Amino acid sequence: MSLVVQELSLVRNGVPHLGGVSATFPRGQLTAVIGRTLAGKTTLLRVIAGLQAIDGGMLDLDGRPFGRLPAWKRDVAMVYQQFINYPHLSVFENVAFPLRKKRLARTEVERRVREVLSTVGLADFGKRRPSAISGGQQQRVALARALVREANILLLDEPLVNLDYKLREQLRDEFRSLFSTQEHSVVIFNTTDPAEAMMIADQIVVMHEGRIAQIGKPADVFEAPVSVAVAEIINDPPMNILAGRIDGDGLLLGEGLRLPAPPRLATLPRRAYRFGVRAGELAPADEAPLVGAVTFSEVSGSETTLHVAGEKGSVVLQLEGVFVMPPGTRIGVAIPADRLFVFEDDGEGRLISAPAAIGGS
Amino acid sequence: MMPRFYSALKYAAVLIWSAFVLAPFMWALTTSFKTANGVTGGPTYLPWIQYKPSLHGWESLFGGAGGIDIVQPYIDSIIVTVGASIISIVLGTLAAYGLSRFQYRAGFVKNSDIVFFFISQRIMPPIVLAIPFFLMLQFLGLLDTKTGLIIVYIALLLPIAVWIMVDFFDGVPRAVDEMAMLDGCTPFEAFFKVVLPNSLPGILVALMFCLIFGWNDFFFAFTLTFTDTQLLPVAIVALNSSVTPWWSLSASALISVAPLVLIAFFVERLLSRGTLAGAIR
Amino acid sequence: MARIHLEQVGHSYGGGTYALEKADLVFEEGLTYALLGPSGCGKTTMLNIISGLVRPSDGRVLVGGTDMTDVPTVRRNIAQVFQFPVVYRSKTVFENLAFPLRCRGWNTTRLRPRVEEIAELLGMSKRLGQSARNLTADEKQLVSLGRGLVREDVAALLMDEPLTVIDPQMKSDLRRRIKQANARTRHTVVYVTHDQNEAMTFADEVLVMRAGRVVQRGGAQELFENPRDTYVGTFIGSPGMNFMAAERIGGRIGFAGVALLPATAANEVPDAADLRIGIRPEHLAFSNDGEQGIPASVNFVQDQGSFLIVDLTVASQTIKVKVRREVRIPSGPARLSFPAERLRLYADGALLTP
Amino acid sequence: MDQPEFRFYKLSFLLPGLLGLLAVILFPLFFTVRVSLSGWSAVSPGLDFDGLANYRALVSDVRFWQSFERLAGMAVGTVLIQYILGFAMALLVWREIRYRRFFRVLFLVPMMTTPVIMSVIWRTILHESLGPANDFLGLFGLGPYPWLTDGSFAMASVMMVEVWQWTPFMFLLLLAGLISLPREPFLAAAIDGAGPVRTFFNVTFPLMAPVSIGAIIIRLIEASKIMDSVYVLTSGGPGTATETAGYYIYIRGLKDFEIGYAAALSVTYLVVMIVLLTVIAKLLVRTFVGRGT
Amino acid sequence: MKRMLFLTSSACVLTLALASAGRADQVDYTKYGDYANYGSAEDGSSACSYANIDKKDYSGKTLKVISNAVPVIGEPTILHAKQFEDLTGAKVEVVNVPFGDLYQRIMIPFQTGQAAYDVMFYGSLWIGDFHNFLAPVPEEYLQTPGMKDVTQNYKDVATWGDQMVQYPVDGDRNYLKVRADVFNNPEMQKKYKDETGEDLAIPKTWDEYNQIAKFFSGWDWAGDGKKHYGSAEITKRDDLMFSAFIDRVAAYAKNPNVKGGFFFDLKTMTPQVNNPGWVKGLEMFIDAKKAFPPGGENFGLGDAIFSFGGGQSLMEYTWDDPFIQAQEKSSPIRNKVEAAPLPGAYEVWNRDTKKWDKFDTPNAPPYITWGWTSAVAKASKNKEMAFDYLCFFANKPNHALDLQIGRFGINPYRNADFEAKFWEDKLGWTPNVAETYVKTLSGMDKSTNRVFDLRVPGVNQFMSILANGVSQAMAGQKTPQQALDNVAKQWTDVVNKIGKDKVRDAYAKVVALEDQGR
Repeated sequence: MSLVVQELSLVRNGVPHLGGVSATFPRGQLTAVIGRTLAGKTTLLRVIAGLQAIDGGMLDLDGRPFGRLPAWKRDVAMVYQQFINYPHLSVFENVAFPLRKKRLARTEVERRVREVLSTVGLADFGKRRPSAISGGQQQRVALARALVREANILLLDEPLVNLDYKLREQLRDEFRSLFSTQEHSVVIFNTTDPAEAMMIADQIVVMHEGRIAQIGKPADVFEAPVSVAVAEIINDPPMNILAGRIDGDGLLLGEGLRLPAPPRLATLPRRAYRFGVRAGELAPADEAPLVGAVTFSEVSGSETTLHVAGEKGSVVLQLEGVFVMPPGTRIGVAIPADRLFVFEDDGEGRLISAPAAIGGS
Repeated sequence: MMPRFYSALKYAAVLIWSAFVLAPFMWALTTSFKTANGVTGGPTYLPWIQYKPSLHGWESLFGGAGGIDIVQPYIDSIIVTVGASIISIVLGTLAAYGLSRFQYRAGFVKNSDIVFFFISQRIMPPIVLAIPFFLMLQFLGLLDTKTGLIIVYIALLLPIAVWIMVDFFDGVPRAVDEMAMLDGCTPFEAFFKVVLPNSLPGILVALMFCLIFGWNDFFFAFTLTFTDTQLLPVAIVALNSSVTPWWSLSASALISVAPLVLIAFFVERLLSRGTLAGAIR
Repeated sequence: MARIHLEQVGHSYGGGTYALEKADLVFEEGLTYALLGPSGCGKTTMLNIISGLVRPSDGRVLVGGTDMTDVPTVRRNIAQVFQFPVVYRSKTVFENLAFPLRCRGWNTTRLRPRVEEIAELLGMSKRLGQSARNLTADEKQLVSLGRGLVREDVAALLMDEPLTVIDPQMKSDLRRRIKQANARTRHTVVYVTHDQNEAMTFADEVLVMRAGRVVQRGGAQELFENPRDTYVGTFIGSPGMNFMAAERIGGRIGFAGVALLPATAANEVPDAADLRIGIRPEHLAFSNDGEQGIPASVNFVQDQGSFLIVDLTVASQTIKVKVRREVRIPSGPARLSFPAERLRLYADGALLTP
Repeated sequence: MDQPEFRFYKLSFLLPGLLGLLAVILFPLFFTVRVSLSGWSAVSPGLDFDGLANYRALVSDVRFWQSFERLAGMAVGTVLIQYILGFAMALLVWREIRYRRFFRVLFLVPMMTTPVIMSVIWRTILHESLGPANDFLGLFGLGPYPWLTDGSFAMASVMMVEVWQWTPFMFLLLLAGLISLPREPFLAAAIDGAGPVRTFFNVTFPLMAPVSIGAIIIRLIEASKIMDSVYVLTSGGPGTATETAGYYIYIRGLKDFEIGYAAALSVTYLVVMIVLLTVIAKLLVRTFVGRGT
Repeated sequence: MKRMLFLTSSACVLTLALASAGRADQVDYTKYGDYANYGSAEDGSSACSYANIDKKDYSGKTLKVISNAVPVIGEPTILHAKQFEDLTGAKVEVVNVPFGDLYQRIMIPFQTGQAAYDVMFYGSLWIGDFHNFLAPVPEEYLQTPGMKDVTQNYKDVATWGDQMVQYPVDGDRNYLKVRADVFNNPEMQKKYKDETGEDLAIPKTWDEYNQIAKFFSGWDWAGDGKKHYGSAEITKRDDLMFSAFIDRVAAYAKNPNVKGGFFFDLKTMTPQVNNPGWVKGLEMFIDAKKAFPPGGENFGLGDAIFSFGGGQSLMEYTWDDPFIQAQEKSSPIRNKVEAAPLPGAYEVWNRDTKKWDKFDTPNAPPYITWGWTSAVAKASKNKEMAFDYLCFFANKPNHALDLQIGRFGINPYRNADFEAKFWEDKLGWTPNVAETYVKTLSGMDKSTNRVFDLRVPGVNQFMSILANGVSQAMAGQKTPQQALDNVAKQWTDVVNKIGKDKVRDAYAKVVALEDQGR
């Protein structure tokens, strides 16, 4: 019981938008597709929806191919980045629109629309026009319209990206309960924000340059990103990647940063690698092999991200809490060697060794 | 000091242009109350003071002596203009929607070529088409009929409708129509249930342009009718002979202009609300 | 460069309710300020009052002690970066940066070093010869900024949500470049945003706004640790601060039957007041076995990657706890420790200073 | 949406309009080409076959080619003036002017009026002894001017009437364009210290480029059909001073009733116009927008 | 003979005038506008009288009529159409078209075989193009008293070969109109004598015309504080200018001693437009520019009417209309004008001898220019009704009314019309005005040296080429000789294109009229 896409490919004007994408999206689960802008996420959704022709590939749902069905027969619901609603219909009628299309009984339509509107917190807004409510509310209407259908496939294309910071956080928190009603649907959710993907997804698909880089459970992808690109995409701030090698004396990172090789890495062939370490696993330390100046400190809500440029390498570290660290402050950075990821030192940068998984849900 | 000077300059420019725009109307207004004597003695402007006003020019338009009856032409003009405009809008809107949303390809012909083909119809001077149209309508038995004129006007107005509506639809996000299709509408249903209700501003603008160009056409109305059907400009130009009754002509000019001046108010509303901006870019 | 003083400035559009309530505000010379709040809180109005695009209905705008209330934008010597990047499309990057100087009658020889210096600062040196039309959004935004920085007479640099249309992966880099450039030029900067991350990253001082009022101003740390009211507490931080209904337990204040704080501050407050204890999710911790703590039960855990957000119920109130990934989350019943120094007490939404 | 499932719908949208237009226009088009190969005239009606005789005659018809040059001058001239004036007026009533909406309506009115009819009114205004134009200028000790009887004046008069009639069209398109412009670039320019002139050339004008091109091209197309005003005001005179290509075709076709020859002129006219306008459109796009967009 | 005619017709008019004073059966025009002011005439008992037309029943039938723009000929067309409807129950649809487009509006349906109009009113000169499409006037209509009274000139104009295919409704000719008050003013006469050494008199030649016109140009000779000018002439290229030009040329190029064609040499079909007589005429035309009022270089007929009729110009020499305008009741120069024959020339080019022939009295051939005519289409399905309408249009009361209303453009063409008394009684003209008018008009009808329009196929093309050439010379783009040489060359081309024989056959009919001499 799932949506299967196989070898989807799409090239337009010489630019590959999709390069052989294959994946399975189980019903009743929420899959987050994460990737940078222009990685092919939106194209993938449009192909599934039937809004975009493909050069080749197969689409099937529960074993039945539907690639030849026109969009209006696919039973796919979609929520866009922009707050797209029918401007000429009231909120109520917007949500009722797909149901009326299905020729459901009037009372049934009423019931379901009211139910969904109250789920998204808009029970009192039924009579308003979309233009008369705030952006966040408009996006809730769009969500409600998608939810009310209980469609086979529910696609969400970065639905939160255009919302104010706090609203985004709030709506994100509600997602789990919102989608609890869609137990039979395939739900696919595009995002560029790893935290968002991790928090709400049952499965994560990482896309990079038109291809699928990794599919897996959120924790698995987080703990063992298969390549440098995935490691960067799934971490925010992106994982620190340092060129280096393993030799007889242990690890050599960046410009002469020496670390002892932990047992896990000591057995690896002695050659060049790329090493990765999460910003959150670096910590300031007085006695540290890497010393540098803070070039820039970002303070997010509750964390501080420090960009440190040292003679031996530049790293980004993330600290809990809020610190004001003026640029130029010199600090030492402790690099936990046992938390290092090791990747191939080539274009693709495949994962060779990941540190032990920790915690998680 | 300087801003005040600039502002004075600005108002001066606006007022001068206003005067230029208004001049023919004011002249026509005063002339419409003249008789031959008010005209032949050199320009006069003020009734009672410079000439003895008379309602002759106005009476002549409504069956009075020395004029033409413009009531029937008025009605005919409205029927033909509105009829042709509406059909053009319907066909033009559909075609424009297609051209805006789909990719057409036939040999080397692409969307932009089709749009150009539509617009290029406006390049043809009416004279080129007069006789062929005449023969065509003759063949169809539609000479001297409103239907015949409507058909011809469609050829004139459709390009305008397509031009405006393509621009308009290009500016409307596709997401709304896509969403309707995902909600189970065929492209037709999506168009009629969702796109159309939201395209009213564009359609109004296109309709307005069609009305203006249709209402003001003279040449086809002139060549393709005999006696049964007469449109307003043709009826009024019948006053422009070697001996022009300036008074009747002025009165009829003012009367023919009146309905479209109402459109000017309407256009301004669209304009000031920014609706036009979306439709013409 | 100068000190900006909004003296009893308030504004209402068309005489209705105040979009910006009357208040006295000072922006010191050379510092960076952020106006932070959701849409409609009045932050843009305030920015427009400073830039002169809006004439306040009340009060005076003093720049360096001079009354500028009625001086038009052009002569205020301010620079502004807008939400949507503005470049002169028909000009090269060099001419874009040179434009404000040309408007001031500088010739090419005089302005060239200055333009090159700013381009260098923004990392745009290689782009100088390019047409501005073909730049990416973030580069355009840098050019917009550059046009402000290139001027030597700028009293204040105003930025109105400049990162809105920038690709997510470019944001961090752009933030860094803007911040560095500002740090070097030391203009007075007023930065408007709804994103706490940007506000706290950029600003020496953040002004949190709500419904036309500045509810708190202070450094990032101050806002984070001592939110003046429950609104700021919720707005700042992700997730926002937890607020639990508090009760008086003997001479102390606590909840779920456990006394946590001395009641000194609360003594002044009437009994009827709505008392709440606030604590940041980051500051809560699970008690180790045997330690004291308030019993709680875990509802669910949200995995954010490096952090986990745990949703718990404590004495029928919902509380969020944010912990590092490596922390082991007990399943089912757990005990939470509330470090006293992190607890803040609020009465009717306002912080009670101990 | 270029999947096969859409084909039916895709064609259903386009074809009614396209086929309708083709049906109405194709017959006249082919018919004109056919007639141009015949010697149809008042004396010998009917479609005989004359080969390319008409086209051969046309090549050496100086009056036709001169009328073309004149048309080009007139069309480009009037459109340019209309553009400049229309832009100026649009800028003036764009914002910060009292009774803005009144002026907007007023400035739109001329395009709503029937050109033939208003040309007759203009003819009476420009009447050299009975019209108010000379009378008014006489107040300043100017004139009387031979508005319609001197070649250059007649040209100027026709152009003036065209400007009166169609500047509103430019005004409308340009004002609509101005109203849709974002505010920020103007604020930015003000903040950068640019005066009105600099702001216009660096902000307004570049931003208005696409609208300008569209408006100019549409107006050029319409202006090339300039006919009604010439017909009423000067009948192409004095001499051939205001005779445009269209008017010349009209004289040959419907006055002299040389249908065959007029058809050959028409076909030539169409080809030349389409080529010219396409080139102009390309040039405009290049100068206004620059390469690459 | 002349005197007899005068007596009988004046008696007739007198009785008419008396009868109309209070007779019950007078025609009532009140319903159709203010026409009743002009007084009506007795209905009479002709076949097309009100009484007889009233007996016909055409209800359910539609008559389609095309006519000139209102008011000239267009207005009477409408008026009589409404009456015809009321009398017969027919529906009459009238379309009015500006003169410039009348030709093509009639021609296109002809050529494409459409029975678009039953009745057409148009310029009589188009007979060469139209005759194939016109229904001959049936015998019974030729026998009506009105038709019988039409002067020979206008019967000739309506006839193609030996068939009358046009129904005469108007008689047009060009003649000279002058301001009698100026010519008769001793002060002006003295002034003129003092300055030129010659007596001031109504010009007999174009030389005199030009000289007087130039003398009276640019100053206030009327004493009303405005500038006045010498000559209003039709000079607008596409507005009948060719007629004015032919008026002027005829004196120099229509030699009574030369037969065989004025426009062409009938034998060779060589255009004559560039012979010295024509060139002289054009030079004089250009010379007269100095006497034009402002804008005079682009006057249409309407402008000429306003200019002379409004008192601005001293002289005018085309159709009746300026004279009628001047004589309107409200006119400032009413009864201050006089009509006279067109000026002539003492020297006339002889194309046979290639010499200028000298004459003792000026050679002043009248130009029987085109006027309004009407016809019924051959393709019409309602020919009887159509002719009834035309006959009714021209019946006695209607004709009497139409003649009185200047703007109708209907001028005398029946013998009975040349009665000074009619104009004095009906319109209050002074005897002098009426006398000169009637004398001038009837005199033209008696001339033996007449010029007719070039009534051949493609006449418009010939005239348009001619007008274009003249216009270029007037505008100074070409010299007169160059311009006319060019016209001649183009005429030859057109002749060859249409077919020499075809043109010759048609032109021969015109020449026959001119040469029969009478």
